[in-house]
Formats: sequence, structure tokens, C-alpha cells
Amino acid sequence: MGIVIAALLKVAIILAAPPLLLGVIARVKARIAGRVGPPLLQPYFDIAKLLRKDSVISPTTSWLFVAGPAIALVAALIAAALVPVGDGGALWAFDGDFIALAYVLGLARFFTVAAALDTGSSFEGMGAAREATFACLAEPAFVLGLLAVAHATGSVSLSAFLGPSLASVWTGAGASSVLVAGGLLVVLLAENSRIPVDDPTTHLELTMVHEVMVLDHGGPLLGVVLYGAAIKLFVFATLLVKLAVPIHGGALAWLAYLGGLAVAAIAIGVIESVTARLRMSHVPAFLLAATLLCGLAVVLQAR
Amino acid sequence: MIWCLAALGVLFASAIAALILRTHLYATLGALLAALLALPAAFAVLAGAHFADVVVPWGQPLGEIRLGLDPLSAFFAIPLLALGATCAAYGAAYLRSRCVPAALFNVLAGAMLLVLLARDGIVFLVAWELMTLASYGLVTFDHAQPEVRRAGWVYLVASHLGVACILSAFLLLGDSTLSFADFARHGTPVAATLAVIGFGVKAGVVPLHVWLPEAHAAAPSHVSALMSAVLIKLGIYGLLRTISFVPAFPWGPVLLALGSAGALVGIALAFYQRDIKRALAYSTVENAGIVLIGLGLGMWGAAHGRPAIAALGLAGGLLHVWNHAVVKCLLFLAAGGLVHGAGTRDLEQMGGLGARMPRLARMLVLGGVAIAALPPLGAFASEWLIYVGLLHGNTQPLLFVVAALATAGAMAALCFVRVIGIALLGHPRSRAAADAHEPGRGLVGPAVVLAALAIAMPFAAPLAVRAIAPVAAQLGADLDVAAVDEALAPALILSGAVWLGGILAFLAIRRVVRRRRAAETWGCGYTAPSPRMQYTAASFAEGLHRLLPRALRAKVEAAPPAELFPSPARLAVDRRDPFTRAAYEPLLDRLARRFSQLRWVQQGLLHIYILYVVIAVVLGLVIVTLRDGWAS
Amino acid sequence: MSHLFDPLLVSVLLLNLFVLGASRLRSVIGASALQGVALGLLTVAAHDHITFTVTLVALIAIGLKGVLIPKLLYKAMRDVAIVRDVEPLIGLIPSLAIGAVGTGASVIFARTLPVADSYHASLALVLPSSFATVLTGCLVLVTRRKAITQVVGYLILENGIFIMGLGLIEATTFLVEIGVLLDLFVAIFVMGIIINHVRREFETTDAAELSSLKE
Amino acid sequence: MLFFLVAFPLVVAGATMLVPSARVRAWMVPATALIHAAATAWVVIDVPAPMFESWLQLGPLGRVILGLLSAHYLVCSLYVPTYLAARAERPNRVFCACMIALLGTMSLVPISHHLGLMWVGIETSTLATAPLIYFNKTPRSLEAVWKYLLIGSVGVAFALFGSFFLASAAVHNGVDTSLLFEDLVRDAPRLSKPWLHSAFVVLLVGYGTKIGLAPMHTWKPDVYGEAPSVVGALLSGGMTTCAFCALLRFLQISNAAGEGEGDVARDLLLVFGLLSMAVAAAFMILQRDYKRMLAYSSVEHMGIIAIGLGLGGVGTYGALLHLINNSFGKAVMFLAAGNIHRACGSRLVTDTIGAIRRVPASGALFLLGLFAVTGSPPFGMFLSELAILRAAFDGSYVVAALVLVLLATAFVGMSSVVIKVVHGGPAGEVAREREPFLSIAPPLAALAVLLALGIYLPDWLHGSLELATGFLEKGAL
Repeated sequence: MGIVIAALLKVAIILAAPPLLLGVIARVKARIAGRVGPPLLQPYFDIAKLLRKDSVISPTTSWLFVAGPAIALVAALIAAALVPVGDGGALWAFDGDFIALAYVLGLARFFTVAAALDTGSSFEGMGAAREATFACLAEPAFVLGLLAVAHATGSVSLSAFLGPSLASVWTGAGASSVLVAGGLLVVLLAENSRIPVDDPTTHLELTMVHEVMVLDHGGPLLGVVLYGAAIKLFVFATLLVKLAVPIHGGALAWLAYLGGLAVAAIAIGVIESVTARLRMSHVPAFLLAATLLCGLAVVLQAR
Repeated sequence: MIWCLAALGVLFASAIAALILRTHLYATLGALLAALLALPAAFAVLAGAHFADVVVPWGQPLGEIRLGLDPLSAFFAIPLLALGATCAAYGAAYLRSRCVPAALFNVLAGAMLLVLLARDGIVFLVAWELMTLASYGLVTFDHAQPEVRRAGWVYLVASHLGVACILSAFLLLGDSTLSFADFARHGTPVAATLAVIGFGVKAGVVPLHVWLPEAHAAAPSHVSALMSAVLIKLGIYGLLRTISFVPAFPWGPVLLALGSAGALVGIALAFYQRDIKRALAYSTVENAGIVLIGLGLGMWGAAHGRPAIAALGLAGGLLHVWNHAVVKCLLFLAAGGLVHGAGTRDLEQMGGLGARMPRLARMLVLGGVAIAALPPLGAFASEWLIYVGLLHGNTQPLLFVVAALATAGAMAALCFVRVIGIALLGHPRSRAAADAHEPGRGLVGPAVVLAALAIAMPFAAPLAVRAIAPVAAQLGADLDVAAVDEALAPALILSGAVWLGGILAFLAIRRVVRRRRAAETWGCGYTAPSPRMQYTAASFAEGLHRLLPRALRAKVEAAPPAELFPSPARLAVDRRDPFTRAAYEPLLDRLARRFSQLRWVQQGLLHIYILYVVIAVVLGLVIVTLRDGWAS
Repeated sequence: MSHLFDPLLVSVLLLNLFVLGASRLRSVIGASALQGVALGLLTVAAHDHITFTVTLVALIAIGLKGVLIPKLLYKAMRDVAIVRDVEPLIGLIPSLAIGAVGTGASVIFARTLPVADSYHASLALVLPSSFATVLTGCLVLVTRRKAITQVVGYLILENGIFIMGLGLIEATTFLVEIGVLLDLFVAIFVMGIIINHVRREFETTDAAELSSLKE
Repeated sequence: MLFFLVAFPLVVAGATMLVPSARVRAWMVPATALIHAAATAWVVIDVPAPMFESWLQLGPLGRVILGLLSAHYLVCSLYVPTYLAARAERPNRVFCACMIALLGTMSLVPISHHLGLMWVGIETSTLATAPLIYFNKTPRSLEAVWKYLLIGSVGVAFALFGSFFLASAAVHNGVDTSLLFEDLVRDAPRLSKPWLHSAFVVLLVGYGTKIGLAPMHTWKPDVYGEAPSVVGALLSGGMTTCAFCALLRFLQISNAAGEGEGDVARDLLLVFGLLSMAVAAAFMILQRDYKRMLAYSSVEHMGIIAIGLGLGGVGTYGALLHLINNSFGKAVMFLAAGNIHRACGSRLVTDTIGAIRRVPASGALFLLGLFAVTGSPPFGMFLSELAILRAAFDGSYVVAALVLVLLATAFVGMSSVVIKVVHGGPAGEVAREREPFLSIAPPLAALAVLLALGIYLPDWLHGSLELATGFLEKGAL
């Protein structure tokens, strides 16, 4: 019974919490910039409003234009089911689930990029190219980072190696854990189009990555895109938090998890406020550095 | 077994009939009939049936010809027969009324079947070379183009060198009749190395893959499809046979290294190709690498006493053979339709084809998702098994292989979303693309069949794993079906979830956006956008291309406009394979130059020629005399 | 007659050196003709009993090598209007020097080969002179520009082989020997025809200029 | 009957000189070949008694070689009438007579069991081919025939010289010999070894000149390039076979001379074989003239055969089989090349693109011939090269590796030339030339023979080859 309740709780958090992260980030950034900022729940309002609107769709597009956001959302939800939200593991855990996570997100990217190219817009093609390119660089960092942890704990499921056995890793191979955390943070920023990789709030299409891809998506489609992106951010944030806060068991773990999420959101907000966006040509180096960090983390483990 | 022989006979006889009666019809029917005849037998073998070898008394030096169908042969015969028939049907529509290619196609299929059935080195090599010659004839079908001739020549030379290595390996392994039954007795590392090189040429192992993109681009699409799907796999088949002959060889590390290199280099070269068929061909190099990773893992597991890992590796690698065969065949057939419709293989000349040939476009999207090994399609299940096996192996080298595989996966996604996005989506980039229309049923039908197979493959994976078990047993690994099933289950559930969720979400969102109006794509304020302003295939790949090691990049020679009154600018891109460009061609050129320098020995002077004769006599006498003096 | 054997062989050797040293084509051909006559006499000298067949071979040898072929060559020389030039590719003195060294080497080489006890002591010079003559023929073939001179070289080469045949009287059959001689004649006859064609086509008989076929 | 094989063509050749009609003369060539082939078939199947004090007889080796010569000549002769019809402007009296005479003189080589008589066969064959080479009467062909005559004569002279060495080997060890091969083989253990070794050197160079082993091969490209293709086919398939037959006799004597005595001969063959392969491979790369390329291909194959003989055992068997394959392979290549040459008017690769469009049958034959002569299965050369490689792998890995590398190099060179000649050219732009049936049938027949040999080596042939191998290896009669 407890398991069912926990699962339901997790489903609820997965469905409800992600936009809140966006709200927190926006509020933090506003505060640092000296503004009051939008309400914390503003992303929810935005999504709700967008879903009610009419659509404007280019005649150039095909079914892929609609499939993009749809599959991105489904993929994000599946990904969220694979990460150990809160305490006691993920909704669905199995050996190699982090690889499945990467592939599901890859599927989402495939269709988002295709949807962007579907419009025939030069700007969206540009964004799509950047998205696909950066993914190729983020992928090895992400996989190597989690592999380092997996290698250290000897288990190959997220719920297992981000579970109780993680504490021993922090004590045993702390250096490599720090490296992994750093690498994963970079991946989080890149995958979720945050500064310094991408600026979600800029108004110059030439400098965008993710935002420019969805230029033509409006109304309900944009709403779905926003919601999906929020869930993706939530997935990465969860991974990072579970890695950084190896507390397990009971309410304390839950508290630590939720607190961790909030801290992560705030941290992202702070990072976004205090750093400038990198030049587009420097992003690969940034991501390669993350790959190196994670690769080093694997090598450092003398097992 | 008798059915296989009948299929063999039908294939060759129909080829001859097609040539004599000058109609392709018999060839096509022959290919279909052969598949009907032999497929049940092949499936039966995988289901556990055992057929006695057929022994035919024959002339010297063989004495007898032994043909057999063991699980390993049957495993490769199934895609050969099934896809052979599909491609033949496609070919009938693609090259209307041409009897010679149709006949050659059947000869090719027959030769490949014979390769699988052969139980001695001589018949194997005869069939192997017949296969090369037939495919050479098909590759150079359009030999009016210089690049096709070149491709044919490169293919021929590479194959010939490969055969030389295989021949040496066989001669080292076997007795005078080169019967496979004797091979296991003389297994040496040298022979194994030679076999790896020889079969590696066919299997597209980096850096021996250079013939592959050229030949696949030059050949008619249904031939490229069959080559990519089956012919390349026969290189893998040869490697597996060699493994069964020479078990005492570090197969695991060798195959893992070759596989990782192949996967990474293959896809790194694929994603920036401008020619759609070259991109597909390089992707074949990548997938051959993935298969090798799986097999290498299997061998590693077997050698280290980890049967579960061996099972996962072998099952994944072999399953990937089937998956890739189906999916790559689908892609080539669909690409053939595009090329047929748009009149060019150049991605930059395509665009907007999705709206003009919607059915074919759907097939291509499906194939693209599948070949990038994304869930829920084809190759995902097999790659998944390899991943799980690698993870369970959990040593540092294996983990780096995981990272390599993951990187290759991300690049494959970029590669194929680019092909789809540039070719099918957006606005047409050329007149021909704008005027393109969907090809007839004959070209779409086979692709639809293959697409259905690609959808079904992951869900049929547990069945396929059971079919693989006897093959693995032949390679000396006891396949733990339960372990594989356990690893496979999440992939299947995931595939189901993606299908279900994707379709539901798609339908739901389409409902929501029903209230819509049409407006041109937002041009970011620019009021007169033209199709030429779209992101091109080159620009899409540019970002990642720039990050490749210089050795793998296309060589660009640019003289940009400069100064106040600029001279004409120039941009030349060398799209040869980097290995050809940087290694093979300079090497060959240098050798040729060295050889040309030898020509001064023959300057047409009779005196000198007679001098050679005299010198030969005198020198010979001196040496023999000295030798005799030494001896006495 | 066998007491004439050695002097005849020595004269053959001397004629070799003369051919190498001569600068006039006419004298070169003459020397080869003399050598042919010497060979015919040698055939007789080599046999203890003079029989009909021996005489026949000797006569044919003298007739072909000493008369017919030189005549043919003289005629060719007149046809192609060559007066005297031998035109060696290397100088006459070096030719002579090489010829002398070759003769010495021939003697050494012949010593390394075992000789039957039954072999005539008087036949001891056969092998060295045979080898030396063959070498001289080769040298002429290799170093002389004119096509006709090369034919003379070939003739001398054949002479050397013929000398060796003399040492093998027990084994050789006259039918074969006559066949060999006839073959030689036909060969030189055909060469003469070709030289004639060459002159008409190229207006030269300089074999060194026949070098358009090359790599 | 054996005498008939030699005399009949010579008589017909004489008669040909008297025939007034050029057409009739041309058809007399295949007619003679047909009768000769029938007679050959008879003697090969039912071996007749020796003639002329055993000077003429048919041994195991002779059976193989004679059958091959006659069959190969028949194939080539069928090509002659169409060739001469296409060249009706040239007088063909001498050509036809020499062509027919060549059959007789070549037949003499395998059936004569006397040292001197066999030499006469080779020498007369050389002389008979000279007018054939000069058929075109161009300055270039004149140059070629001059070189052929001189180098060939020097070679043949050395062959005679070597024969005398061999006789000396007997005489100087006090062996009373008749110079019949049977006697020489029987007395071989008693022959003087230094003489025997020197004899083999001189013979190898002498007959090697006719065979075309490097460095005595220099006449080959010039002659094969300038001679009519059918003559090229006869030279490279027939003459070389004769010369090899002669060399094989001496190899047999060397082998019979005692334990390890064959080694000198074999090592020499290996060296010359490898050198030939190397030279051929080097000169085939970037070759501009496809008929010269065929000449180098011939040098290469002679090298392969020499290597096979040098290796001994299975290698000898392979060499004999390769001799057969080489004859027919060269027939395919030369005759197809001749058709292409006539249709395209050039022997240069650069001027001859897209032969398969202009003369589809000849172009296809040339291409298939490439595969046949480079030892691709399913053609016969694969099996013979396989046997030779088998011997090489059993013997010395160095030789095996060298042979493989050189074969591959030769393939690279040759394929690039042939492909350039055969393929290319825009469709429909060039006019298709008419290809008379008799210009296609002979190379097609030769290719069919190669294919048949590659797929199924009949037992009787295998048996004959085994017999000949045993004959050569053991010296047993």
C-alpha cells in the first residue's frame, strides 16, 4: 500500500513540479536583477493560456511538425519515470535504464529537430543544427558521468547506484564523484538550453539554440513544448540532486530531495545571472570539458 | 537441404533464362521462388532441425563438393533470401526491362547463398568471388559516369586484396582440399589475422571500408540495398566461421577495438555526406562496427567465463545483423525512390520531397529513426542488448566502448535527422525536387513491407533470440535465453510505451490544434524568404564537422574573396573518403611512380636487351659454379 | 689431321680478337668467313677417321659459314651502301680489352668443369675457345650499332657453339648437326631480308635507331 | 601417325603457297587445324608406338602439351578467316603458309624425344613466326620483328649451347648417350653435376628467352604489341608452351639426377619466376597500351608457371594446369583485344574508352578475360594458382607472400587498364560495330574452356596431369 502511495506521489510530483522549477529560476534571476519578478506559478499560467489558444501553422509543414512536441512530451515523461524521484528509486527501474533514458531523450530530440526543419525556416534549421550538434557532445559526458558512478557502485541501474550504495562512493571515491557532478551540471545546462550554453530569454534568433527551433510552434503546440522542456529540466535536476545528496530512507530523504531541487533551481538562476552566454563557437569546448571530467572520473576509479 | 539446392538452382537457372530470353521477368520470379523454397528450410534449421550435408562427387582437386546448412549459415541465409526477393521485386520496377542487371542480381544472390552453403575453402572462394564479380557488374551498371567506373575499380581491387588474404588464411588453415572440417586443426593467430583483414574488407571494417561508400553510391538502389543488407554481412559471416575455426585468438579485444573504431569513424564520415546514398553507406560501416562490438563482447564474455555477458553480446550482435539488414534495406529502397523522383543523389538539390511523395517519406522517417537505434524501432533492441552486456561487463575498457557507442548513437541521430530534414522537409531546393512525384507502387510496396518488418522486429526479438541460440552454440557460447529475455524485457516495454504514448499524444495534440489557420513560416521579420535561404545539408553538419579530427574531415580548399577588388573566389570540397585521400591514393601514387622509374630498363635498345640475356647467362653460370665450388 | 686441331682453334681465337678490333665492316665479315672455313677444317681435324658424313658436315659448314653467308652479308652491305664503318657503341680498344678478359674468364670457367679422361689431350682447347667465341659473339651483338654487324655477331656466337659441338662427336648426330646448320642459314637469310626492309623503311641500318618501341 | 602431325601441316603450308585464292588460303588454316586436332585427339587417346628409333614418341608430358597446342591452335585458327577478311587489302600468302607451318613445327616439340630435334622444332617455330609478326608491314612491326629475330635467335642459340652442355655432362662422365630423353633421364644420376648445373643455367636462359622470363622478356611487349592479335595469341599461348615443354624436359633430367640435384634448377626457376612476376607487375601499372599490357601479363604468367615448377610437388601440377589455363586465357584476351583494336582504331588506353558500347561482345569478353587471367574463381586459373600457392605455403612463406603481393599488384595494374578500355563512354553516342560470329566465337570458346576448367576439372585431364607431374618429378617413364 505504501508503495502505491509513494508511486502516486512520485507521479504527482513528476506531472506537477517541473514548471515550478522554471518559476523559481525566473524569480531568482529577477531578484538578482533587482526586479520583483513573475509569480512562482507563472509557467503554469503560461502553459494553461497557450493550450487554450488557436494554432497558426505554416503550410510548408507536415505531420512531423505536430509529432515533434508530442513525442518530446512523451519521451520526457518516460524519462521522468526512469529517474529516482524522491526516495526509494524510480517508478520504473531496470538494468541499464540510464542508457534507455539517453535514448528516449534522443528520440525526443530527433523529432524536435525534424519538426524544426519541417518549417523550412533558415533560423529554425540553424537552431536544429546546433541542438543536434551539442547533443553529440553532451551524450558522451552524460553517459560517462553516470558510468563512473555505476562503475564505482557496481550496479547498472539508476535507482541502484543513485540509491543507498552511493554514500560509500562519496566516501570512497569522492574526487571522481565531484568530477561527475561537475560534468552532469554542464550537461544539464546544455541539454536544457540554459546560460552559458543558450539563453532562453534572448530576443536575437541568431544566438539561440532551443528557442529558435520552436519559433513556429505557437498556441497549444508551444504549450506542450514548454511543458516537455520543463519535465526534461526536472529529470536532469533530479539526477544531479540524487547524486549530490546521498541521503536515503524516510521523510528526511524526501525533504533533502525536494530541498535539493529547490537549491538546484536557485543555483541555475544564480549561474544564469552571474555568467554570460558563451560564444556559440566556444560551447563545444565547454561540453568537451565536461566529457573529459566524466572520462577522468571513470579512469580515476582503480577498479 | 534439398530445398536450398533447389533455390540455388532456381537462382542460377533463372539468371540464365533471363539472359537468353532477354526479359527480366524470369529473374525476378526466380528470386521470389528461391526465397519461397529455401526460407522454410532456413527457419527450420534455426528452430532446431538438422539437415545432413549434401555431398556431390566432383572433379579434382575437390573430389567431392560438400554443401551444408548449419544454424550459422541459416541465420545469414534468412535475410539473404527474404531481402533478396524484396529487392528483386523492387529492381523489377526500378530498372524496367533490363535483363542483364536482373540476371546479375540473381547470380549475386545465388553466389551469396553458395557462400553460406559451402563447406570447403575452394567452393567458398569460388562463390565469394562470383559474388564479387556479379556485384561488380551491378555496381558499374551505369559506367558512363567516371565516378562509377572508379567506384567499380576500387571495389574490385579491394575485394581482390581481401580474397588474397582469405585465400592465404585458408591455405594456412587447411589441407589440399581446403575442407572446413580440417580447418580447426591448424588454427594459428596469423591465419586468424589474415582472415580478419580479408573478411574485414567485405564487412567494411575501418580502415578497409573505402570501397563501400563508392560502390554503394554507384550501384542501383536495390543493389546497394542488398549489398548493405547482406553482402556486407557475409564478411561478418566469414569472421564468425573463422572464429569457429580458430577459437584460440583474442577475438574479444580485437573485435571490440575494430567495432568501436568502425562505429565512431563510420558515423563520423556519414553525417556530413552530401550524397544520400554515401551517407547510408557510411552508416553501414557504423553498424558493421556495432555488430562487431556485440560479437567481440560475446567472445570476451565467453573467454572470461561470463556466460550471461557472452549471451548478451552474441545475441545483440547477431540480432543487429538482422535488424540492420532490414532497416538499411528499407532506407536504400526508400532513398532509391527519392533519387528516382528527384533525379539526383545530392541532398542539396532535394528538399520538400515529403510533401510530394508522402508515403515514401513516411518510410524514410521510420527507417531513419530505426537506423539511429532509437526506441521503439528495429535496431534499438539489438543495441540495447549490447549495452546491457557491456554494462554488466563493467570494466573500464568496456565502459569506454559504451561511451563510444552512445556518442555514435547521438551522431547517428544527427546524421539521419539531417537526411530526413534536408531531403524531405522544408521547401524544394531545385526545380527537379519541386516537380518530383511519388514513384509507382512497385517502388513503394517493398519499402512498406520492410517498414512493417522494422516495426515488428523489436517485438519479435525474443523469438529471434531463440533462433540465435543454436548459432551461438556453434560459436562455442551457450546462449542463456532467460538472461537475454530478462535484459530484453525493458526494451520491449519501453518500445511499447513509446508507441502507445507517442500515438496517443500525437492524436490528442492534433485534436487540440484542429482550430488553426495557415500562415507562412515566420521569417523573423524578413519579408521575402526564399528556399535558398534554408539551412543546407552542409551547414547543418558544419558544427559537428568542424569538431572532427582533421583527418576525418572533408578537405576544403577555399580562396575567399579578398581586398577591395576581389578576384574570383573559389571553393572546392574534396569528398573522397579521408582514408583514400590521405593514405591509399598517395601510397598507390608513390608506388606507381616508383614503378614508372623502372621503365628506363626498357628503352627500346636492342643492344641492351641482348645484354640482359648475356648477363643472365654469365651471372647464372658464375653463381652456379661458385655454388658447386662451395659444395665440394 | 688432329695435329692441325690446336692451331686452327688458336686461329679462331685470334680471329675473334680481330673482329673486335677491326674498324671496317668488310674485314669483319671476312674474318667471320675465315672463321667459318676454320670450323669446317676443325670438323675434319676432330675425327680420327674421315668418313663420308664428316666430310659432308665439313663441306656444308665451309659452304654455309665460309662462303654463302658472308656472300649474303657482302651483298646486304652493298645494298645498304655501307662502306666501312663498324660504329661500335664502345670504343675498339675497350672492346678488345673486354674480349681479352672474356677469353681469360673462359679459360678459367672451362677449368672448373670436369673433363673426361678419354678426352683427347688435343681437345683441351676446345672448351675455352668455344666459350670465348660465344662471348665474342655476344660482345659484338651488344656493342655494335649496325644491324649487319649484329648479324655477324650472331654468326660468331653460333660458331662458338659449333666448336663446342666438335668436342661431343660421340654424342652428336650428324643429321642434327646439319639441321642446326641449315637453321642457322635460314635465320641469317631471314635477318638479311629484314635488314633490307629496314633499310627501305628507315633509310638506315643503324639498329640503335630502331627504338621507337619502348616503355 | 606422329610423323603425320608434323608433316601434314608442313605439306599443307607448301600447298598453300600455290593456292591462288586469298579466301581459300584463309580457310585452309582452320581446316588444317581441324584435321590436326582430330589426329591429335586420336594419338592422345590411343598413344601410338615410337617412331624413328624413338626420336618421335608421345610421353605423358607430350600428351598434355600436344593436346593443348592443338586445341589452342584450333581456337585461334578459327579467328583467322574473319581476321584476314577484314584485312583483305594485305596479301596473305606467306601469312597463311607460315601460320600452317607453325602448327607443324610446334607439334614437333612435344613429340620429339631427342635433344637436337626438339631444338630444331623451337628454332623453326621462331623463324616461322617472323613473317606473321611482320604481317602489317609497318615500320613499327618491322622494328618488332627485328628485335624478335635477334633476341629470339640469341636465346635459341643459347638453348643449343645449353644442349651441348648437357651432352658434355654425359660425355665427360664417360656416359655413352644417345641424347634421347629416355636415356638422359635413365643415366641422369651418372651425369657430371657441374656440367648439368651449368647446362640448366644456359638452357633456362635460352628457352627462357622464348618463354619470356625476365630479364629475357624484352621482346615480348614490342612483338605482342605490333603483331596481329591472333599471332599474339599463338605466341603467348602456343610458342611459350612449346618452350616450357622443352624446359620441362631438362627439369625432368635435373630431378632425375639424384637426391637434391633438382634444387639448383628449381631455385633458378624460382628466382627467374619471381623476377618475371615483379617486372610484369611493375610494368603493368600505368601501362598505356593494352596490347603491351597483355605482353606483360604473359610475362607474369610465365613467372607463375616457373615458380610452380620451382616449388615442385603440387606446384608442378599447378604449373602444368596453369600452362593450359594460360594458353586459353591469352586466347581470350588477345582475340578480344584484337576486336577492340580494330573497332576503336587504337591500342592506347586513352583513346579506347567504352569498348563495351562499341563492341559489346568483345568488350564483355575482354572484361571477363581479365577476371579469368587474374585468377579469379570460377575460372580455371584460380585452381592452378591455388595449387601453386598451396605448394608455396607448404614450402616457403616468403615465396608465398611475394607471389601474393605480386599477383595483387599485377591485378591492380591490369584491372585499371582493362576497365578503362572496356567501360565508359556515354550511352548511345557511339555507334555499335558489327561483330562477325567468327570473331567472337573463338575467344568465347576459350573462355568457356577456362570456365569449365575452373568449375569441373575432368578426371581424365587430372589423371594426365598427375601422370605428367609424376613423370617430371620422379623421372619415371
